[in-house]
Amino acid sequence: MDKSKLSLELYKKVYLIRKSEETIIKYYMDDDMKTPVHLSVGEEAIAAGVCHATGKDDQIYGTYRNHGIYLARTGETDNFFGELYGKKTGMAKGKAGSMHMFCPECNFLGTSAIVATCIPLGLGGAFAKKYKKEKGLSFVFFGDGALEEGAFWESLNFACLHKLPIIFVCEDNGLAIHSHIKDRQSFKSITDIVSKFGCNVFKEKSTDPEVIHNLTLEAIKKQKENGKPCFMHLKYYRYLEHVGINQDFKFGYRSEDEFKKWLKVDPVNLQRKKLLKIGFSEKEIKKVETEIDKQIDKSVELAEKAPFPDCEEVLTDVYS
Amino acid sequence: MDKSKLSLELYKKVYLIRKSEETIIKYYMDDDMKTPVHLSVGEEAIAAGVCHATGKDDQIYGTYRNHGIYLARTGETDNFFGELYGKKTGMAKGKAGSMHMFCPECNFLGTSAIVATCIPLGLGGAFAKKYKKEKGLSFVFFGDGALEEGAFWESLNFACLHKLPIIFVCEDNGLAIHSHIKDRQSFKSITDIVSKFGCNVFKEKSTDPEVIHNLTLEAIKKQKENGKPCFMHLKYYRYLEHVGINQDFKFGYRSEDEFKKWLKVDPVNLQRKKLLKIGFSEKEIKKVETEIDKQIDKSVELAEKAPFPDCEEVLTDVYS
Amino acid sequence: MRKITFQEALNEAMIQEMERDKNIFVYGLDVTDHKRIFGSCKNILEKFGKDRCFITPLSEDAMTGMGLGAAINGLRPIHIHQRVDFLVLAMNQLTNMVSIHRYMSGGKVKVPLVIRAIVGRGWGQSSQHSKSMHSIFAHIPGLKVVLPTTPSDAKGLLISAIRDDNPVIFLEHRWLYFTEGEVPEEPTPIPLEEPNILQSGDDITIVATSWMNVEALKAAEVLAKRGVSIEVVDPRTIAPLNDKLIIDSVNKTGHCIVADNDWIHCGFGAELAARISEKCFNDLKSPVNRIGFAQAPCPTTRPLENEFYPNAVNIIREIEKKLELETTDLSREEFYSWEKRFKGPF
Amino acid sequence: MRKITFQEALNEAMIQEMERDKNIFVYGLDVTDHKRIFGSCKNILEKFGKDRCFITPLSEDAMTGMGLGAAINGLRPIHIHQRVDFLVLAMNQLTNMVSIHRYMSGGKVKVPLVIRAIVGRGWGQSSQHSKSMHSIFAHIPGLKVVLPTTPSDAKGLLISAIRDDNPVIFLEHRWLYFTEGEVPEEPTPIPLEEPNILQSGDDITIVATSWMNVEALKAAEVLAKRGVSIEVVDPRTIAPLNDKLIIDSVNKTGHCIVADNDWIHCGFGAELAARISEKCFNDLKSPVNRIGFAQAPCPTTRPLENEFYPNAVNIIREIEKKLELETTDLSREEFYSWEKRFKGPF
Ligand SMILES: Cc1ncc(C[n+]2csc(CCOP(=O)(O)OP(=O)(O)O)c2C)c(N)n1
Ligand SMILES: Cc1ncc(C[n+]2csc(CCOP(=O)(O)OP(=O)(O)O)c2C)c(N)n1
Ligand SMILES: [Mg+2]
Ligand SMILES: [Mg+2]
Repeated sequence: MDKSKLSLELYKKVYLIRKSEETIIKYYMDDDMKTPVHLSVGEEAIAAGVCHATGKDDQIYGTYRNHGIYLARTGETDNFFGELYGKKTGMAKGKAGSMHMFCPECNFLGTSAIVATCIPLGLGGAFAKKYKKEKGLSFVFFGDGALEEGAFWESLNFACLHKLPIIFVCEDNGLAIHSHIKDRQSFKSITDIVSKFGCNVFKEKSTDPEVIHNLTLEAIKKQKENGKPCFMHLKYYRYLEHVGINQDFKFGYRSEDEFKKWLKVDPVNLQRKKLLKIGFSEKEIKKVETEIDKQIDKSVELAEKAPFPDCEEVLTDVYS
Repeated sequence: MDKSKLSLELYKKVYLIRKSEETIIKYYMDDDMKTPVHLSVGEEAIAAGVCHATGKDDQIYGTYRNHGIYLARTGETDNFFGELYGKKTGMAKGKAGSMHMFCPECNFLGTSAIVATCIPLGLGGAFAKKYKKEKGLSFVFFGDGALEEGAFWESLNFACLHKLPIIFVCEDNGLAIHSHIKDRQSFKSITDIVSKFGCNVFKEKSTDPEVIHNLTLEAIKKQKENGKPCFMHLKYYRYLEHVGINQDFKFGYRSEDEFKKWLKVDPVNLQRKKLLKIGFSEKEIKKVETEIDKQIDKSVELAEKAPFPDCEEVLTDVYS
Repeated sequence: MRKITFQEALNEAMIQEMERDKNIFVYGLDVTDHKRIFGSCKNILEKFGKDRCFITPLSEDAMTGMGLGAAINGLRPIHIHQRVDFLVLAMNQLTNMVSIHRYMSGGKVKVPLVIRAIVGRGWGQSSQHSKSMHSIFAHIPGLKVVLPTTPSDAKGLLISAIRDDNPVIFLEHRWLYFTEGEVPEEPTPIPLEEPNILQSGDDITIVATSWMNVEALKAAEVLAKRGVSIEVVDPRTIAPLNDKLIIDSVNKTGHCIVADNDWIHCGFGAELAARISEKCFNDLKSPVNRIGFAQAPCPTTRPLENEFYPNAVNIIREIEKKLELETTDLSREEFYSWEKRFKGPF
Repeated sequence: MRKITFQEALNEAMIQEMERDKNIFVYGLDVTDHKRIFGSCKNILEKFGKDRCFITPLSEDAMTGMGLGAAINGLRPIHIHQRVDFLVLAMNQLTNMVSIHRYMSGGKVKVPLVIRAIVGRGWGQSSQHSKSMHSIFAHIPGLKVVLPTTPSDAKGLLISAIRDDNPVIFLEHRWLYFTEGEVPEEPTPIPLEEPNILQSGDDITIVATSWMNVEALKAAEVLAKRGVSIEVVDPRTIAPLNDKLIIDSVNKTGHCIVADNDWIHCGFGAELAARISEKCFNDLKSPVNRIGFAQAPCPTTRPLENEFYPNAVNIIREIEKKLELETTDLSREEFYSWEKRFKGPF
């Protein structure tokens, strides 16, 4: 029953992410969440699969496209929606917004809207672990676009040189905003290259959260074995526009057909079907879903009602 | 006799470089050349071998360690010493100094004292060639240290993506100032990695200018054949301290024994012996050398006598 | 004269210049997608093809050096960034290469490179999508820095920037993209290094940059009804700065407020205040005051964003203090509100 | 009190602090080689081992972000650069990450990160090894910027910087490394955000930064013999700037010259001049004048280098003009000449 418990836990995570994003979509046009959102719809298997494999001592760093990993890691939605609504109850009192989700209590230590900037940050987290001889790994999430920034290559070299306890997680959706990877990158296989820096490499294009989860466990094991950093290259499909809540197939830079193919293996559906297959009843699943729905509804309500930060807050927290 | 002419030409180039550097060493303590020098002693085979293979339409970009390539490319020493002495007769009226040697007339288009900064510049030169459908290649020289800067990786990717007419020349002396490559780089073979970006790769550790020259011709040919950029990885030994005119074995960061091994295959000696072997007489060689000696002496004299730029020059050339 | 928007003006300038000179090309992230840099790159790909208009990898540093290399080889690159914040990735090339290359060559090369970047604001752009930092670029000798305010300036100054043989950093405020104004159809360059008197007045001079000119003009309009006559001067090119018109204006009015669209500390506003205080020493009737961003990173949530940015009301209150006027009742005035124009997300 | 050099003072501060707190580590290019960053890192490797003192690849950008990551995880990194010019490679991390991380976390994290960098000068350092650009860093909220002048400040301020929970950029002038002065043996922090009156006087205030204080003190010494009493004030920490002592001084003397070790346009000198002109408006008897680098990249050849840098003579001449004094005969004065100390090459 351990295996089926895992399946359920992963389903809870992908469902929480999907439902949270749908909730944002539902209310976004009310113009109360005044913060650019880069939604994780389509990416749930990676967020859930990887984060579920992390332990208390592990750290997480990411990009502006961080809702998935934030929710998978923390499970909480009160601060999350509080922050989206720009309220005092947000984890940064509204100062951060969608692009800078943050939760030190959960070792979720930094996300950023400048491409590739959190990679060095995660490097520093890994360095600190090694320096202090502490347990745990630093997980750094970034998109395929980050591979083009010098900071990535500098960080990769340093991590491998010092054998830092770090897992690079490249979430490759083949796009940087609207531009295709083939118009941006001259190399065919990033894992081939990265392995030559002395990194353990893993790649996968499954949308099955369990597959990603197992791969992550494998990566963690490998890291412990040989002390080398790991690089996970994970493909997925971005369902929506780069920033915002809409589909954008009408602009013609990518085809809806491709989307339809990926939709057939939608991570949330996939995992739900799996639950049914391994013996969960529709009712049991619904119950879990309803609980999550309620959690989110409550969080949204709280966020809506919560006060904004005081005006003086503009000048606090600049310095310690 | 074509082959022996080539040998002679290459000898002239390595001798010119060696002798010029020795001349700097000789006079440097007079404190008239007030400019930090990063000498090319030991590197002559690369400078001569590569530059001798370049044609009029080719362009050259480099680093602060540029004396070798400057002299090999231009053959001139008047502006060279003028610039070292900070005089009006320098190619930049003394504004540039040793670290910024420059000669647009010879398509020697930029050298810089910030590591890796001329790589993107050379990329732009190659881009301009492609854009204007002009003949020629852009040759960009840099040290092993530059491989650690993000700018290198960004440039490599762009060059390969756009199949630009560019030859990357990595002059690997295993050192960045006093630090060893193994303490800075996690990868074993840069050519293995670079080839995966879609670059033609070449590597060599010979100190024979003819070997380097032939390899360069091969690279140029290959570039013309498949349109891909080339990357040449060339090893050499830096005889002197990083900046300045002295030997520095006493500081213990590298062993004199290693130097002695390399000295056995000193590029200038090697080429000279070759000339003798293929039939040049000691006298013929001496004659060539004396001519170069005279050229250098004359240039030094001119430079010493030349006036400094006028004080108002400090504010000219900031804008066009 | 026909009216067009700021964004159309930028677009027209680029297209007309590219028609004139085939050495001009446009590149940067997103310049060919359907959004076309908020419309400013419309039709360029279609008209000039992908050799002259193309996207790049996410490599701001190398792409800037690439532009420099192309510029010294006879091309005239226009490099575009969706935000000024991305330009700091190229700070090494800008300060150590682009700005010095001509000087270090003893004047032998020219660097006709234009870098356009957009100053983001509002609706949660937050600290990484809202910086202007023009003083930082202006501090570096060898760079020219231009901040257009009106659609006419957008076109005329961009044409001049493109024709200039020096590196020009051209910073466009996101909100100005919506503004409309009269713009000549012909390509008519407006010389760099000439401030612009946006409105004449006698009682006080407001020297403002970029969006702050909109706020200053509004303040002037409101106070005009109360009989206060305000002169609004836009330096437009902040490096090198030709301050003659500014100094003349302050010598005339005797009072000056500097309203810079940036942080105050070590900002361009400091440069203005320092120059004006020195050069108008004998004619100043009150000290030069500065208005600018709160000295903090830009926060996301709206109430704090509102606090972060100065506006027409702040200017009005500052003028009242300065000229010892009564507090104006502003309850019936309508001020610019971005609720109307800019709902984000970007 | 025993006298030591500036460079020894820096070294002592680091060693004493590292003995106190094992979370402090030192990293950067060349920190472990035999030159030890002009001696300032002497014995650190030997005393604390290579885990706490190590060199890095040539990767300034990533290494800065690495420091930030380490800092928010409880370490206290000291990152060292041989030149400020190399720091611009990390401008993205500095402006987009290091400076905002605390704010964006709603105050939940601390960023105890020290970045030391050396301001090069002279003997052909040229345009890429001579920049200071402190106004650029000071412009960004969230960063602290410190420019020590005396050996005692070098030690006391560096200790405070290391103990500070904020990112501190600590800029050390190459030539100051040679200066000697009294420095307490005990680790004695000097609070950041307190200017220092280097010399008291009544007739005029010189506010100077870094090396320019040496020139200002020389000017004061020369003119003292002619009965002119000069107050020299060193702001030391330029961001955030506590200007009280400066304002008090100028209110007292009524005259002020700002001598900043940087370019004038949009420099820290502008900030000083703007503040002083505003806050001392009623007491200023003459406008605040600014002295700084020539507005050009730094040239290599000595005669142009001489033109590029301002010195004590420029300050003296400016004071004479201001106070309407006769031109002093300086033929018998001995001014600082770097022929004696700094022969290069680096
Ligand atoms: C340094 C930098 N350059 C440009 C941008 C603008 N930008 C925002 S997201 C993005 C695309 C990033 O693509 P990728 O890394 O693949 O992440 P994804 O959005 O696909 O998750 C770009 C170019 C930025 N934020 N930062
Ligand atoms: C961006 C940058 N970082 C640091 C330095 C200081 N520095 C000057 S030369 C050098 C070593 C470069 O080594 P390499 O690229 O191998 O060239 P080499 O001197 O061996 O020819 C360093 C670190 C610099 N000039 N630029
Ligand atoms: Mg992507
Ligand atoms: Mg080397």
